[in-house]
Amino acid sequence: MSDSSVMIRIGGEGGEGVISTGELLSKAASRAGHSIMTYRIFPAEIKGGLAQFQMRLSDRSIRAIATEFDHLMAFNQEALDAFHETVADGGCIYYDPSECDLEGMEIRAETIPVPLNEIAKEHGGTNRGKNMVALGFLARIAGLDLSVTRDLLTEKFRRKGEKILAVNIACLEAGYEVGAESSNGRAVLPSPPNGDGGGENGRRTIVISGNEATALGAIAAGCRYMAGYPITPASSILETMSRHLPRFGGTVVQCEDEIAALASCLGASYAGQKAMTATSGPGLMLMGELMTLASTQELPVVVIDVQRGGPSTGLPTKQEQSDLKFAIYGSAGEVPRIIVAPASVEECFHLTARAFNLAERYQLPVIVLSDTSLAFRTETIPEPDVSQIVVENRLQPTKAELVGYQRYRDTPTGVSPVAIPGTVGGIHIAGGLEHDENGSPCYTGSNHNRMNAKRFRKLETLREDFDEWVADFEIVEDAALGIIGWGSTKGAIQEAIEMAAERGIRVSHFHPRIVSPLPEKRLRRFLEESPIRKVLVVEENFTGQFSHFLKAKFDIRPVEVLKAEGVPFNPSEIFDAIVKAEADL
Amino acid sequence: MSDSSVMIRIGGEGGEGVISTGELLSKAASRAGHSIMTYRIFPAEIKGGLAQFQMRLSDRSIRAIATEFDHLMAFNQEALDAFHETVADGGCIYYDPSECDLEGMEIRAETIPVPLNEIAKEHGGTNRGKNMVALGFLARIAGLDLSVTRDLLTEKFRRKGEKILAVNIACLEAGYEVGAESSNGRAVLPSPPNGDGGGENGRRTIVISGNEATALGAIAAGCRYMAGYPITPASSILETMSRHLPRFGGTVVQCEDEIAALASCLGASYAGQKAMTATSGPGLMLMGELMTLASTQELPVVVIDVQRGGPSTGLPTKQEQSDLKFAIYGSAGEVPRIIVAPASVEECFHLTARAFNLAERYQLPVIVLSDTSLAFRTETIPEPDVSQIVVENRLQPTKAELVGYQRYRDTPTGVSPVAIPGTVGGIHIAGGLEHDENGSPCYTGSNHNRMNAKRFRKLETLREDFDEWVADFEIVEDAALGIIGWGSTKGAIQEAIEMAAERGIRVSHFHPRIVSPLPEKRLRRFLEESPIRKVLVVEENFTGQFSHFLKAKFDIRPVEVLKAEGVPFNPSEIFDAIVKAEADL
Amino acid sequence: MATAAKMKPTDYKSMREPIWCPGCGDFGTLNAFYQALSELEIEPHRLALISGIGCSSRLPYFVNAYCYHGVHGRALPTAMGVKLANPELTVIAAGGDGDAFSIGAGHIPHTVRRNPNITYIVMDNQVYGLTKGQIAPNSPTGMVTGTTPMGSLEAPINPVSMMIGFGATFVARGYAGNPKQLKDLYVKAIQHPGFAFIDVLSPCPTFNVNMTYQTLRPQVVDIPEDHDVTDRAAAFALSLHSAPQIGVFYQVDSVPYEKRIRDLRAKQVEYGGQPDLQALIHSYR
Amino acid sequence: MATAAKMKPTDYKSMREPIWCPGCGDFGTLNAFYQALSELEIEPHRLALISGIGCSSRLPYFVNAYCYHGVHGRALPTAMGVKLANPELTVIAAGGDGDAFSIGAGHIPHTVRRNPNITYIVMDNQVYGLTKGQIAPNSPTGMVTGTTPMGSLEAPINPVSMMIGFGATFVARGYAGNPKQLKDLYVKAIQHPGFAFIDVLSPCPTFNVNMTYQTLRPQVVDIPEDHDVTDRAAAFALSLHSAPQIGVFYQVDSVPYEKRIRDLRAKQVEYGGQPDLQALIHSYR
Ligand SMILES: Cc1ncc(C[n+]2csc(CCOP(=O)(O)OP(=O)(O)O)c2C)c(N)n1
Ligand SMILES: Cc1ncc(C[n+]2csc(CCOP(=O)(O)OP(=O)(O)O)c2C)c(N)n1
Ligand code: SF4
Ligand code: SF4
Ligand SMILES: [Mg+2]
Ligand SMILES: [Mg+2]
Repeated sequence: MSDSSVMIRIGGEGGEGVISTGELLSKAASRAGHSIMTYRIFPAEIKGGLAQFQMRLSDRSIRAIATEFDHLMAFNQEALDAFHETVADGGCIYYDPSECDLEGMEIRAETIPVPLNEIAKEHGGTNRGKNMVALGFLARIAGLDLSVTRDLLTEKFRRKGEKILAVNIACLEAGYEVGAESSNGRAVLPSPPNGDGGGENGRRTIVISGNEATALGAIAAGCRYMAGYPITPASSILETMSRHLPRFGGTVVQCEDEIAALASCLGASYAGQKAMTATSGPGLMLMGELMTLASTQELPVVVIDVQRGGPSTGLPTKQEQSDLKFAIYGSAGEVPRIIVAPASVEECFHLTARAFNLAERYQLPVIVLSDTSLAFRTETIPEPDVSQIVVENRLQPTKAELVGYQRYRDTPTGVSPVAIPGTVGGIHIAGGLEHDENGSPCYTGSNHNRMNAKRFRKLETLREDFDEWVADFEIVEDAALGIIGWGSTKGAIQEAIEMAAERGIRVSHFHPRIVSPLPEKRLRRFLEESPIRKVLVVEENFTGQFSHFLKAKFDIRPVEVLKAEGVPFNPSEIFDAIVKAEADL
Repeated sequence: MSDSSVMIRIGGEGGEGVISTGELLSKAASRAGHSIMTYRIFPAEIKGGLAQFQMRLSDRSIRAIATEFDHLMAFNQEALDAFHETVADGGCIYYDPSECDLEGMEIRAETIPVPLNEIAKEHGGTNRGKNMVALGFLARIAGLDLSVTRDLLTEKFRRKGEKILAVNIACLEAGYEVGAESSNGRAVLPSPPNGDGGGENGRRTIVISGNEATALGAIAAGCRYMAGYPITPASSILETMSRHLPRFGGTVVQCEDEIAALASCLGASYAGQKAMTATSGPGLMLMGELMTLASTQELPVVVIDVQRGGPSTGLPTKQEQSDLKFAIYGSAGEVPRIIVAPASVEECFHLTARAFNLAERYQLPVIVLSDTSLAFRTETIPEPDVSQIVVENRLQPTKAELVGYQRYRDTPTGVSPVAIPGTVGGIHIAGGLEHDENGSPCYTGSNHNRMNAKRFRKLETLREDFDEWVADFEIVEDAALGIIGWGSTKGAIQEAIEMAAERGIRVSHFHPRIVSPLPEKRLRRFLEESPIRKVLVVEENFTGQFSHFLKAKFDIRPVEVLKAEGVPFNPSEIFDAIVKAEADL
Repeated sequence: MATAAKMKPTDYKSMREPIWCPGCGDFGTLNAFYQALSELEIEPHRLALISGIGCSSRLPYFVNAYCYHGVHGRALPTAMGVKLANPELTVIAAGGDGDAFSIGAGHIPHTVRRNPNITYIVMDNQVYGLTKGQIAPNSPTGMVTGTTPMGSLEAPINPVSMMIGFGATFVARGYAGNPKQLKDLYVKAIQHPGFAFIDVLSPCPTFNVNMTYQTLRPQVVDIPEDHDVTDRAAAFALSLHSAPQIGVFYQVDSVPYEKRIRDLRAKQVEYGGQPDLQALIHSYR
Repeated sequence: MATAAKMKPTDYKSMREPIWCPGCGDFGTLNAFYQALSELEIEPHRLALISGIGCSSRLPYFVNAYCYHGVHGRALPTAMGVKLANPELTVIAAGGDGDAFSIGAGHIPHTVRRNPNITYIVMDNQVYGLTKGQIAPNSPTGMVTGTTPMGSLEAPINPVSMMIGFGATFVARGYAGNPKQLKDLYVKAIQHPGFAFIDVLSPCPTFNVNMTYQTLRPQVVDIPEDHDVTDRAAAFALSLHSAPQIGVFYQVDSVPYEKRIRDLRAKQVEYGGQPDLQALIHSYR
């Protein structure tokens, strides 16, 4: 870990407030101007037991998680047992002596007792009070200003009444004081560069999870219909939408299954609304038939796939990027689709919004390939400015076009104007049988050829329209190595490239936003304009899925850097691969 | 068309017996020792109307259909109108003058009136009698012995009583006589080389459709459970199984949908039975989640996918090879599967039987990619000899292995012995969560890696086991061109290669039986050992699906010869592509 | 909803000719439907017809309306999406017994309990027509078809009992051979403020010789006039009778789903304030 | 079926410890199940347990039997496949209300009308446990969950009425808080020669505070002794009562599917001759 960041872990009994302590601490840090990234690893079983929260704080922007901790706060013995070994050399463990017994334990790190329960009781607090003590304590350890944290609490507890607020603030302050005693000299963060981060002036930031960002991005793009079926790790998108969308005039339905969810989205889209569903691998497979229908009917729809560990029920709470090939190729028969992959929590917001625009513009289903690591982690991101979000709507027929209206008119772009039910003169049938320009069933070879060409032409149009935007890439001069990655691995790749640069190894990086259709022109330029001699494809799956598609299109035989272990890449793992590739050049 | 074959088309009102006339004629020709191939093109709508039957007869073996006819028998005006233009120069049209009026029609071919109705009435027959007249007439036109046809009728009508039989025979003979008058000098087939084809000695042949052959192949391999849901063009597999399987002690269930069908097959397989389902593209998509489960649980199962024209409901009664990418890549998360593709009706039998063996041996789902053109056509094929069919059964644990039994033991082949419920000591759980060797859920990275490796290792084992058998190929010495095809295009490719050879163009041909995993060793030998400078990949889809997979694995950039027009390739279309490729060399 | 010029039944015909076999019950079903639309004076551009796959599911092609011909078995959730997205439209789902009760069976109880204001017309021929004659879930035990050469082994679904079991708020059965009554049932169903189900006996002469106009005519009976359509247990008992009864079995008042959703929106505004996306985003500080 | 040495309930425990939350109703469900298996003396290696996905669907892991943990919602067709492939096995499907009535809803009427001899145990907690608390199809209207922050808008399914509507031949409701009666219901259900359904009220204290042992205890009532379990209409009426009744609602004689299939096989042999595959192939000459 680079010096400027601090890793904190909190552990305790599920339901004891471990998560809320962590969330408040990370918000406070963010408001103080730090960057934060938090993440959680859930067991696949529900069972109460151990809860934990991890966070990384830094005065610089953070791009990946880390696996060694500087500080551990253990609420109970179970947490102490489970996590003390994850504390790095020179790190420190805080524990509540009324809950933990260190006798006979071999602990490398320094240990400091913090009587959470006792302090809380002294200040009139009970269980929640204890969390506030911990919050105050850790805020001080992290070097945060007391006032930021106090303001946050005030906002949060205002509705609960003066008395509760006062007790909580008292506990917070007491914890802060104890923290001051314990923190002398220890890994405290330097002051953030933008101390006014959360304020009305300066850089405005929010702390948000990938799933929440996805939901808000959808609302920003004009999504007004969501139907879904709960599934880990996608459920919180449906839940976030349920909380907010109706207020914006929208509709959220928890359906009986994923098939019904997508079917109803297609109905809503046909009726003119922007619609989406969110699921994970098992649900996505159930949607295959309807996804193919949508492409054939040319209906815009957005499907969020929050990937998790497969195969089948697999590792349902863990990380994997293994749905790509299904997203691209999961249709019997041949239809175009668009697949985008957010690389960060911030992109979960913006790329989801763009996904709606793409769906509307090309009248196609768009799959957003998020994943577990993005879904559950929270990050400090610049607060999206709603006034800056571009919103596109599907092409509708002009008055002239409504005379002898042809729903599936074969146009140079492949896109045909679509009449919304209720439009006089726009009556048509949206069907899954092969049809002619009028939508009437038509099974001749020439018509099938023509309609296939029309539908796939939209992807060509897309390539033209978005040439500049399809991918992020950084060409490092004279780099002999190039890394291609997609989705959530971006941060880890960037950190690895920085580590390599420190060692004098130059590496270029290509990271597409649209992963299908492949950004051919851009990628060719990346491969051909720069003197790259070896390409590494980095992805979190077992078989090298993106690499497969690259190999089919480009004359490259990349080094596949793969990981399928339920957890994201550590930057150092990618760094090791870089070093090895450089040695083999 | 080569000289030694004759093309006949029969057309008339649906339900008038057009199909049965054609079926009897083709059987008679086959029993006489000819090769036959018949096919039908259905409208996607049910509506009565026009029925038609097409057949090709030859004294040599037939590999592909043709689109120009030597003889047309028109039962009514509609058939005459619709088909007279499909008769080749020098061909002949027979029509019933009581039904057809040629006045004002421009017909190129010779026309001969055959008073079917009148003759039938003379001999005491009504509607069916008319078909028998036509049958006799065409039998004579085709140069068949009267006795073979008469014997066939006798077999067929024996159960219906003396009287009906006598009338039918009388009509047949009368038709035959009229045919003798009309046939002088006209495209009659030479005598077949094995005149005793259908008899007890000599080459035994049967006339069967691809779907029927698939069903019988399954029974031969020991399939005793089939569950399905009707869908064109797969329904007749379910129907054929319903007719026969219970007698063999098996079970056939028409389920509520494709999901239930495959779920129940997995249940039956878990209980130790060989199970299959049959569907087409839309149904296959619904099965995606369960297919992935089967691979994870390591359950043998066979899924027949009779491909039809997509996308979505698409061209439901037409030909297309467009489910390949879904068959291979239609799973979220990563699992191994095996895909085989029969190239002929004969292979529908044998490859389906082999599919069960592969499923049992590797404990995996096997998809058989048949298609509409194979499903509906009938062919003369050598009668499969049941005693020669190899039947494999899944590996079961030994007594020693039942002590501390591990269902998912990690073995060098990837295959673990599986206990059938009812076995004492073999109790285990077959689950879709990632599991350890005991089947207990286990989410560690190392276990996931290990189990992924174990599951995929089975494909390596398969490549070793079946190196000789994975593909058919013919390397022509000094050929600069090579064609790679898969599935039902084989015959057309072979005919095209023969046409090219006549022009002095040499072409090698590679046609895999197992299309996934790719037969890498064999294909490499094909590409590297022979001096092929250009590869053509021939397939009936719009996007070049098999080509995509080849490009990802091999350093080839093939010429894609694609057709997605609802009908199979004509050999001449492939021939044209060969000529062009040769010119561009 | 009324148009300036009164719409005639023929105004609801589309330019496409039905592709059904001669004698197919779906013709009668369609004609009664034209009549009902005309009686209700529904404007074609405000009418949305949603179907799945089957001979009967082709019905929308022949109606002058916004139509959606989706995949097999998903007409109901699709229709719900249309209705929720635009409650102004009159939304009607139509299809066959296979589409509805076999592959689509899982969607029915859930559509019922949500109760959106859509009408569901099931053309019940007790067989799979389009795929050329296999048993349907409501085929009688023993029926011989392509997949049941020795007779089917399964008990038939009773669509009406099932719907009453689910708690549907409007349940009726019609008969293609009684177009006048059928038209009335359509009118009542479309006017019902919630999910309305009509099972229409619609013979398939091509593949089902057991249920034809000839066999049905002497069997069908009108539901007794004194039947209390609001008594669920009585409606259930009535549905168990062996002779096919036609008419309305059950109808009770109901608040449609889209209305409850509208109320929910108001409640959320009350609780969470006027919609202001920037403020919502800012609350994640 | 009897073993040499009598099996104790604990002999049916597997080596895996339940992973449910403390206080979960599924513990009671499981214990009563052990008791029933022991009373019936079912040999573990002849017992097949099939489930889908959910907290409750983990039940097979804790039972010493051949087990199958499939995907969400497909326990019934899977169990049918197991039973038809090997009728000697005692086959039991188990899962949650979401698994059964939501994603799995389409399979229920069809399993009912085929009527294979399998027992279906649904652990009914009126919520989605495993996915951390969303409404289930049988959650009461107004219930507040993650996906219904202002209360759900939908009417609940009544599993018992629904099953009686489908024509199931054995329909009962049990309660995890009454393990003795629950054990008896399991025994009866397993002994029933056909498809037997038991709705088990099994609280989820973690995600459903509306239905707990505390709220249920005063509500549940036994089905009146004089209820005629063979009267379908009466059973339906009883199922509509507001207080949760526990006991057997409906049970009638039935011939299981696997028996009808066996008879069909004999009939085909009678009609088509002894099985001889070569002769069958040869008939395609
Ligand atoms: C997923 C899927 N499975 C199967 C089919 C084939 N299929 C088309 S229509 C149909 C059933 C038709 O029966 P019904 O719904 O009763 O309509 P009918 O033709 O009798 O009016 C089936 C099985 C399909 N189109 N899609
Ligand atoms: C296809 C699919 N969709 C969604 C899920 C996520 N999922 C797992 S269990 C479950 C519902 C659990 O509820 P229930 O069946 O009532 O069981 P409980 O946990 O309450 O016992 C859901 C939605 C999944 N595993 N697969
Ligand atoms: S097959 Fe039956 S349902 Fe289909 S159009 Fe013909 S008569 Fe009607
Ligand atoms: S979440 Fe509910 S159903 Fe699941 S184990 Fe916990 S208490 Fe039981
Ligand atoms: Mg039907
Ligand atoms: Mg539940």
